[in-house]
Amino acid sequence: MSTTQEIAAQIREAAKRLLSEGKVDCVIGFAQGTVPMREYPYFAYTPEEAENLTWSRFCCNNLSNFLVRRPKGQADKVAIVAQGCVSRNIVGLIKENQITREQVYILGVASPGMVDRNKVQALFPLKTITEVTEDGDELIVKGLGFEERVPTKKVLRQNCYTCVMRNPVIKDEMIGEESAPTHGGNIDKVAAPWEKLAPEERWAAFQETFKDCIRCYACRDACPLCYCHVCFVDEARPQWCGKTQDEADVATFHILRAFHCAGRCTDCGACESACPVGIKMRKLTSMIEKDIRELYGYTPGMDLESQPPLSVYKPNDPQEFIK
Amino acid sequence: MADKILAKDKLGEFLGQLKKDRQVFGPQAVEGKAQWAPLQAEKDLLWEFSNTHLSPKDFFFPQTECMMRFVNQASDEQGMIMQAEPELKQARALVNIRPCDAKAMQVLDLIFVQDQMTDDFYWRDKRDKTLLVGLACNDPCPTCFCTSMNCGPHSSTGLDALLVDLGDKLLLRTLTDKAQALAEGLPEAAKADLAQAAGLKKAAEESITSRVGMDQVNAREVMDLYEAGLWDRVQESCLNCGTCTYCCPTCHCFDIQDEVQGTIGRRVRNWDNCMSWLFTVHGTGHNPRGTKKDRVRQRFMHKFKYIPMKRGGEIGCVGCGRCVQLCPVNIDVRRVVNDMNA
Amino acid sequence: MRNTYIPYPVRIKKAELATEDKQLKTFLLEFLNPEDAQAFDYMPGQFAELSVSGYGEIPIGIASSPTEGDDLLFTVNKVGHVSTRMHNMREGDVMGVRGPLGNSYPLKAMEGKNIVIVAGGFAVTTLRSTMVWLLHPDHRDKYGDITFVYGARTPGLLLYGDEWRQWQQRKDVNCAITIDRAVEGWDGMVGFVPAVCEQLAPKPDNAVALICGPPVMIRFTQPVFDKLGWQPEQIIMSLENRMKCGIGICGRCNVGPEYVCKDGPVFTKAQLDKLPKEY
Amino acid sequence: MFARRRFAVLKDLLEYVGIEPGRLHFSWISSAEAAKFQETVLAVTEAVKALGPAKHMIKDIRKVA
Repeated sequence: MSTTQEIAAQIREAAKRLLSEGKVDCVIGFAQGTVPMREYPYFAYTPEEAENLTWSRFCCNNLSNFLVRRPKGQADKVAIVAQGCVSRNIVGLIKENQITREQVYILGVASPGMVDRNKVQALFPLKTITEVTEDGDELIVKGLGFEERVPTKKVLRQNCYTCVMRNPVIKDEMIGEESAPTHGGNIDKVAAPWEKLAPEERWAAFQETFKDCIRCYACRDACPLCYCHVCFVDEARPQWCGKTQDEADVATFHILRAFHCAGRCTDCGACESACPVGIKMRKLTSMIEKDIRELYGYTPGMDLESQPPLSVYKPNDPQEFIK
Repeated sequence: MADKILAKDKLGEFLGQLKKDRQVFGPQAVEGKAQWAPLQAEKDLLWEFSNTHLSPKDFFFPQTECMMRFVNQASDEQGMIMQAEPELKQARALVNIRPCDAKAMQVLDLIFVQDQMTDDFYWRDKRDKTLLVGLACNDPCPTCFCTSMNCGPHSSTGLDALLVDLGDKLLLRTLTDKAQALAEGLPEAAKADLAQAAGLKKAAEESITSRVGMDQVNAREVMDLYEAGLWDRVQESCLNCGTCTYCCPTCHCFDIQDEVQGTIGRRVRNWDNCMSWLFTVHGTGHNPRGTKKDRVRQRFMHKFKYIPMKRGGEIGCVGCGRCVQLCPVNIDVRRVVNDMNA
Repeated sequence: MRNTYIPYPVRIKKAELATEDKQLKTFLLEFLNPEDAQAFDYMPGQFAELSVSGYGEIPIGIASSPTEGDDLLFTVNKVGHVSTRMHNMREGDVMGVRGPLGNSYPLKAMEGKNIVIVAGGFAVTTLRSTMVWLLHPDHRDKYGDITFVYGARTPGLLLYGDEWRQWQQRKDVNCAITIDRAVEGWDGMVGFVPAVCEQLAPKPDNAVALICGPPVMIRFTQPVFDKLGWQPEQIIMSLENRMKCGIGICGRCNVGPEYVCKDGPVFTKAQLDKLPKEY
Repeated sequence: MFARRRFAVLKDLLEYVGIEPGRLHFSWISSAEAAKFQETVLAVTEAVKALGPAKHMIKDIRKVA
């Protein structure tokens, strides 16, 4: 397997080539962030700018998000660095008629599994981490007054352990080699964690999970599914959802947002990575996707052909609950 | 008043005195993060932490705050008349607030209380009734840039008292009349203590290597900065979420809404933010800040150009670095301001 | 310390549809407490937050003049939640008023000058206030020639007919009321406001112009004044932006460093030329 | 028929977060089925009454903030 540093070099080469040949106007990838474990979405318009592109286990944003929110008239043909989940979201955006396949040149890459910076921080409570670098299968974590090595596979994002497709499902060019499709985890074993709870315990678990929400909507804004110009939570007439910190208002937002993503979520984890207070909203979304798999046998974004599960029906769909 | 020495084994008495007629809050380790919480036991109070995860502005400007109430019955004329929500009943103290956050509250005073008409009842009530006991930073973070923002790791602006951790003891510097009583009966600091505190201050200031320049931002005209090319790049990765504004100790935008349930009603204000498309949209659909670029630019221009112009050079940023740490796409305010200053 | 977010209670003394399209309704509001009327000390150009419990607040320019007594006049366009509710309220209903807010037209600085007032459509409200104030016997002598140009699409969309018909009779006002297209029964002027301004060709010497109207009117009126030699310092405009607090805190109405609700809504064109066009 | 799929997911989601199943009912009723409509409304009312007042997703604006 290539290291992420090797992949990064190949991404830069491909980007320089595409830009200098005029094949694309812009390459969307990642550049190294100014704080540890936070690479950021970067837009390279020239071969020189392509030098800033990088690739690592700290690339936690879903870049397909930037395909739908681009200002009109800016860079019509773009290349994008896409691992498995991101490519599946691109498929979703094509199916939902947000973009066309021709608009986007996909630089496919196998996902190494991304690091959960909250997990790393939790290993060093209240300490200031100043630098984290990858060294093979380990992270070297440096901070004020300490330096330690941490096995990378201990601190990956939860969604990465149970990823069902690390390789891009569509691509124009593969960077590096394909990897094993999964990390070995079984999503059905860990999805929907509150199903194990008694019905009367579930609400408390739900409240506990979302209690720190500050309603910044980073989860929504980081999500490539949430491209509505005016989100239901912002609608004023009628106002579907109160704007306060009351638990009912917060719960309404999260339940409805999760529901709007039903049958579309690729479990990319961008929402959890974006959250400034560390909320695990996958406890909600993973249940819905599991339900969709069980009811309709569908996993979002795996191919361009299959029909989105909530836009079709079968005469024999389950309906025991309807009287 | 001369600086005093508070031995760490006398801390219980010190906090006890504070608690006598106040509710006391302090940074504590909650789920591995430094967070503000009511102080139950002395041992819970943190002394070694960079800063609290979120800012303490919500003590004065809660994210959701009821402003007034009414009886929701149009037929009852008196009922439809607004009644102000009662004032804060108990005084409070925030212990071990960092100097940057105290400075931020002072900056916000300039915005919430300007003159007879612009005198925010709710803000002022809570400010007047809250004592701020600061804890100087001896180990600033790599993301800190307070020294570039009219502030510093041992700054006392906005505080009622400042504590400096000298290891086995604390140096107590009282700064306002409100805090005088805290120093009563404590021994005066010796020359060596003062020298140690001065040394810690110097070392802390020197350890802050992030520099942000403001001279050109101050010198350039509004339209020159507004039309600068940098905004096209700054806005690109922005998600237009509210993280930076909600974690920021000086961001203060809000929305006001009425809520009714049957025969009761209230007017409530909630934090709002300039990143939101809805923030400025007119009833007609016209939006003066309709693009992401407009909104991203607004936030930085507001903090670093508009507020200094209007508030005698005070900056709408104290360099706490929270937005640098928490922005999901790493839009680094230090980089943006340095670009503005270029 | 007074809580400046709490509205003064007022009663709707009169509520009348003001235009044929039923979009505009004019409300005369009476303070429930005389001391509140005393405290509400305003000048033409200022606005207030009209407050309806359970619905919210909307910023509306004050159309009455302080020379007309304690009652306040507002004309409300039915566009949103609060304004729609107000259109359904009846005479006798109780609501709230918070203000006065913002700055006013610089009437003191305008003394001794010729005054040109240009209004288009619904934006005439605070200019009605200004006209009433200027024409009051205590004030008229302090100003030179007064020209009032006011246009709307149709006669039925012109506001404040009782007032401008009186002004048309006065010798000390040059009053030009115009509609966009000729219609039966209208024997007044016909033509767009910018064209009328061009005909009247007001001289810039020792003069001030107050211009309020829809963006399209402003866009075409501006060059007319430029051609006549008017300087940006002589042209005064009033801005509208979305507002909530009305007292310069909540952060949404600013145009550059200036808060429309507190530093405005009245600005000279010279000021606006140096600010972003965020309005 | 599309709605059937969406309701199936919604129902499971609400149960998953702890909203009692008896508070959410689905029924196919045509505009010609007045009697079924009446029966269903009665049945739903009974079921919800039996559960008592809702405990979750209740906002009380009387609370301080």
